[in-house]
Amino acid sequence: MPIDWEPIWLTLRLASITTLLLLIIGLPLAGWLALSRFRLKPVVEAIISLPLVLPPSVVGFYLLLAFSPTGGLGGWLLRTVNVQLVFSFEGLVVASLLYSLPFMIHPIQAGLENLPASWREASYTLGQSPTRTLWRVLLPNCKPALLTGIVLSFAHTIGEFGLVMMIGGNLPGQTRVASIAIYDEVELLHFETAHTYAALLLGLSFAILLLVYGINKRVTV
Amino acid sequence: MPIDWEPIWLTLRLASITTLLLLIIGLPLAGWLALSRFRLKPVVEAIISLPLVLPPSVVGFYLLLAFSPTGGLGGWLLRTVNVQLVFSFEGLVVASLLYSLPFMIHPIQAGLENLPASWREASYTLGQSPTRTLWRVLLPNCKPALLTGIVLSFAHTIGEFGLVMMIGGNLPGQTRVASIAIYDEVELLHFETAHTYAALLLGLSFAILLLVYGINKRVTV
Amino acid sequence: AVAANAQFVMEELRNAFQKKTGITVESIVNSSGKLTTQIQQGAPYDVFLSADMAYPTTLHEQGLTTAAPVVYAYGSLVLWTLGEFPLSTDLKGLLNGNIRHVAIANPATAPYGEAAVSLLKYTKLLEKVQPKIVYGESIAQVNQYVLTGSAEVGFTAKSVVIDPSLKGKGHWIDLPAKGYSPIAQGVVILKRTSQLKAAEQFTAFLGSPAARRILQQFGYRTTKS
Amino acid sequence: MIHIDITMPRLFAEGTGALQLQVALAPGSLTAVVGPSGSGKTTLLRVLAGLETPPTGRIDSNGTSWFDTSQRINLSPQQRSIGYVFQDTALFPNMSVRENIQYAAPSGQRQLADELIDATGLNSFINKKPTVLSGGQRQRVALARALVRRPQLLLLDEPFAALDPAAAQTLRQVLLDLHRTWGTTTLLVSHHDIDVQALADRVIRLVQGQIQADYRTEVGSSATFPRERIRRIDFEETHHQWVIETETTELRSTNPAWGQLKIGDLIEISWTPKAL
Amino acid sequence: MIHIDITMPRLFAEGTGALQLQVALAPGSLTAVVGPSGSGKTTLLRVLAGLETPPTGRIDSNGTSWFDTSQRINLSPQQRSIGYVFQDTALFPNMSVRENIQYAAPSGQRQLADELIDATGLNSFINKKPTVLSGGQRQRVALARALVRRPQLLLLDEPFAALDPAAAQTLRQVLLDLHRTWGTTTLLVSHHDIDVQALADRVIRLVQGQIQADYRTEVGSSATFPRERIRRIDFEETHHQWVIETETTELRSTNPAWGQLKIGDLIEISWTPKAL
Ligand SMILES: Nc1ncnc2c1ncn2[C@@H]1O[C@H](COP(=O)(O)OP(=O)(O)OP(=O)(O)O)[C@@H](O)[C@H]1O
Ligand SMILES: Nc1ncnc2c1ncn2[C@@H]1O[C@H](COP(=O)(O)OP(=O)(O)OP(=O)(O)O)[C@@H](O)[C@H]1O
Ligand SMILES: [Mg+2]
Ligand SMILES: [Mg+2]
Repeated sequence: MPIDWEPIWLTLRLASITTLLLLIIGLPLAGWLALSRFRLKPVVEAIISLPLVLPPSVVGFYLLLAFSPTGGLGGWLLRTVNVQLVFSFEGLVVASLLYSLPFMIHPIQAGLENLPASWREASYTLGQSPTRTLWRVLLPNCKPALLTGIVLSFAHTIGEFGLVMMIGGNLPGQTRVASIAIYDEVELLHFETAHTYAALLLGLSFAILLLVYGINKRVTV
Repeated sequence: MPIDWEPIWLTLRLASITTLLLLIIGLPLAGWLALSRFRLKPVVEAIISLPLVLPPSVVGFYLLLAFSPTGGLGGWLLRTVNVQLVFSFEGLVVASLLYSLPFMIHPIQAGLENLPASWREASYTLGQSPTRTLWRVLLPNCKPALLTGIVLSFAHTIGEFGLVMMIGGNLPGQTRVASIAIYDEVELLHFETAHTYAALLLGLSFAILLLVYGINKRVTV
Repeated sequence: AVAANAQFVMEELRNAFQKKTGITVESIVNSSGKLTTQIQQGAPYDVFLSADMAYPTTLHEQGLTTAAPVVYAYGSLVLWTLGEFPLSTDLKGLLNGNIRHVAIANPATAPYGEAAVSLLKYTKLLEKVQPKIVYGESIAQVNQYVLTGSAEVGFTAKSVVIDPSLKGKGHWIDLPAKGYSPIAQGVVILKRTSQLKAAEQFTAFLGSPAARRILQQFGYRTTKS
Repeated sequence: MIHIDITMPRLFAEGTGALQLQVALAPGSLTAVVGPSGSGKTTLLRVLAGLETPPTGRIDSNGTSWFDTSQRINLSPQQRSIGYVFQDTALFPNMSVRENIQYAAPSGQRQLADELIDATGLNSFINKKPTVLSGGQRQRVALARALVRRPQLLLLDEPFAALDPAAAQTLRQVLLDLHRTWGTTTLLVSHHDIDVQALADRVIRLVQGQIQADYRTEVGSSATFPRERIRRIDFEETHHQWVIETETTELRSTNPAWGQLKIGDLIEISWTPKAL
Repeated sequence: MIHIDITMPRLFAEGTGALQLQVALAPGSLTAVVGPSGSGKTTLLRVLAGLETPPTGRIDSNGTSWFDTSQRINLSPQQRSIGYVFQDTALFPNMSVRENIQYAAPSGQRQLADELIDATGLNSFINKKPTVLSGGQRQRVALARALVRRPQLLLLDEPFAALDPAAAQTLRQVLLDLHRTWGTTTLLVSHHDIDVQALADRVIRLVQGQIQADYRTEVGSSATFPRERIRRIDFEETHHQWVIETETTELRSTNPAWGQLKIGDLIEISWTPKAL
């Protein structure tokens, strides 16, 4: 049986882009949460974790409501920037971002909070802004936490399926990622094909994770 | 419309038990990963994250194969301890454990790795075993990381659905957790009921998370 | 165990059956494929109402059922929209430029999707409509696409659109049964059942006039044409 | 002129109390803060740096208000032109020695960074990470780092504690030279009389958060007694005393401990004023 | 008797080299290790504690082999009956002072923990967390904690560096008393001659990882010159010299710096042997 590689590449692309964007969004947000003494911080922390407690397909349903061209946000986006979030790769990225956010934020925030206060203080007394302190001093010193954030986000995005299925519409080459392809094969009781896909996905992911952990070990030792 | 509270309690029970068991399994495992200098550590680390990269329903499918009474493991369990893991609450717990394991392990391991080496060394020179060092010195000093592990595992177990649906079989009072109940209502296009369930689940989870974060703030300040 | 598309009618059938026999029925809803896998692994279900014949036939061939599957109804396909688009049975309306997305169930896994595709082929519109098609995991997801406005039109089951809770939500038309083969809904009793008698009573009930009336109310046909 | 007038509640060894002081530091002065462990020396530095906020008080540097509870002014540490050498050095583990020092250097000031590396004897280590440095090496990096921005006020928390006498002497000289060149107002926390001798022109003694003594010393190194080698050592039987001679000093003592000394040994005399 | 014979490659200020030494420590002895910053003092303590593993060598304590590369013996730190006071104290932030000290106390030895808390003057702080302690207070907790298990070998890395002279003196006395009572073999890294004077019966001087000098001093405190108050201070015009008199000593010097001293000031004389 010939293997369709497209869903696998699509998945890796989705996971890479999502993880990258999550890093860009997540690092400042985690930094802010770790450094600020804002009184309502526990509320923000709780809100970030909330999407997790709903089943992905239900979150997908609500996103569908929000993103659909007749919905407020979706209509506005369509009119102003001509971006359509339902049934498109962009939509998958946005949905994955939202859903994987806690996996990026929480580990990094925890890592930052565990660093000795004197590093931050030393950087401040050296006239450096909290932002520069975050990038140059604090984040580079919590590599294990960063790694955790990256690995969890990446892996979780690869495996995410309910959400992607709902928002994406299973379009080959656009939104038909590997998790959906496997799912379809299982539904069809084509277990052989499903096994092959699963093995491929596992193998690739294992290789990527091993690489990441291996590099991490090299860097930190 | 009367609300069926059973799925919600079932969910909270499942999430609490899973989180508790994950703590019991996860703390020593994370400690071992953080402290040992085992050469194949990256392999173990990668393996722990692997279940994540498969769609939950597919993991569920493989677990079904493994747990089913006709399968090797399932049959053995049934014969020796008379426990049946498919279509039972116990099965859900085992499946959730497996799937949420990385959310517990990774943050805690990262937290431990970020602690100053001298604490561990000081404890060793005081004649204390690695185990006692872990429990009395290291873990109490990475509370933010512990919190992250607990919150991510708990929230993720509440929202998990594909796996639970596959392994659990949607049996009321036994395996019909809230995520499945909401899913069913959405599928039935009973949006009102779905909204109510979702709001309830969100509200409860929000309260729990807020409590956790609030307490954490109290404790660490 | 009930396939996702039959869940609306199932509630009604369940009530009627219970009134008649006093036996309570618990329905477990999931996709036909997943239910089939679960049954293969020993799920504790008694009767399986599938959305097609293929899955129950597979189960029968594996010796997991008491008898070959019986058709208890035929589903029929409708075209549904929430917008103002004119719908016609020749499906030409789908070419309207304001229609960006046409939702159908995954033809590989869902019989209603398969039917929709064969209808599109029959009307020779498949190639032109293809770029607009989005696939739902099942009929249920197609319904959600249509209801949220994500897809302007969708092919769904008649049983869905005539559900009272959806009254007044958009409009729909019946599609001619010429272009697709009616969607046979099979039922089987599972060998592992502990309540063989009740199960048999229930399958018998499905063929009774009372059940047929309910099925027809929900847009099913009880004969092939 | 730096005016300080603060009250900061703290728990001291003797019970709850407050760090409470009014001090004016002359421009270019080098003031030593001495006092027993836990008397509030580090707290004072932290308050000046803006790392702790006292409930009431005022800090004013050359006419700029850094902190004033009555006017609700509280400049951040970044806005206060300070250099701070932490008691635990607080070096950044991810950066090499050079990077630690250059981290805060204004882009035009690379040369100063290099000079400081030279002056602190860190040349062989510029590319090493702080974790492989010895305690004393770390302290030197911290000092160089704090000086690289030419702060208005330099705060030093026991910078010589982890240095051996020779290294400390070198560093004291660096500090003194830099201090003379730029006239940075400096506050030095130290336990060691020799630092006070060699560096400070004023000594403030804190006890339980209060100033117990505040006096001027002769400026700088002229006040120290250089180490000198013993040229002669004899026991004078008549007076039962040891006679020790160095280049500038003759010493006679009945303390038998002097018997251990040999010609060529170095002696060093330090002193503590009566008031302390 | 503790026999040490190790080689451990390290980078020193002067380039790559190795910590290389052969030493035998007599039971109950108190040996001071001195030497410039980065000379390998901390590394030596870490190797003895089992926190670093040299590529070749042998450590043997009272007949028990702790480490022997030829026999592939390498006891873990836990198995080595040691007490270690880290240069950075390494107190556990989650535990109060009392808990830090009791953490390692054998269950029957609560009393010893309490005695140590008394002796180190930590009574007012027993329920405080280390983060709110001053540097000196922390150092005292670390010392008490290391002593609570009555180790065979006590390793001290600059335990007095952060203490003011009075507190250091108190603690030195505690240490000396404990050392006399139990005769724990002790290795003390220090930069301060006064520690060496007051405590050590032997001094090993490391330079670039090699023993540069190794000599005995008179045992214990008899070897120190006590601080003494100035009783008389005069300038003798004839010889152009200052004459200073204390209880045991008379000092004559042409150094003009003496002019600053007043009657009642304390003076203290420390010395460094020629060999260093
Ligand atoms: N964050 C804090 N909260 C409350 N009390 C504190 C805090 N930090 C320090 N203290 C207390 O304030 C007092 C002064 O501490 P400080 O660190 O200023 O002393 P110090 O003079 O620097 O001592 P040392 O010479 O030992 O470093 C101490 O008794 C200490 O217990
Ligand atoms: N983990 C390490 N790996 C490699 N080299 C190291 C490591 N730790 C220390 N060194 C180097 O070994 C040398 C000896 O360091 P050590 O800490 O033993 O010095 P020290 O005598 O204790 O100095 P100080 O008095 O300043 O504390 C130093 O030059 C240091 O750079
Ligand atoms: Mg201090
Ligand atoms: Mg050292």
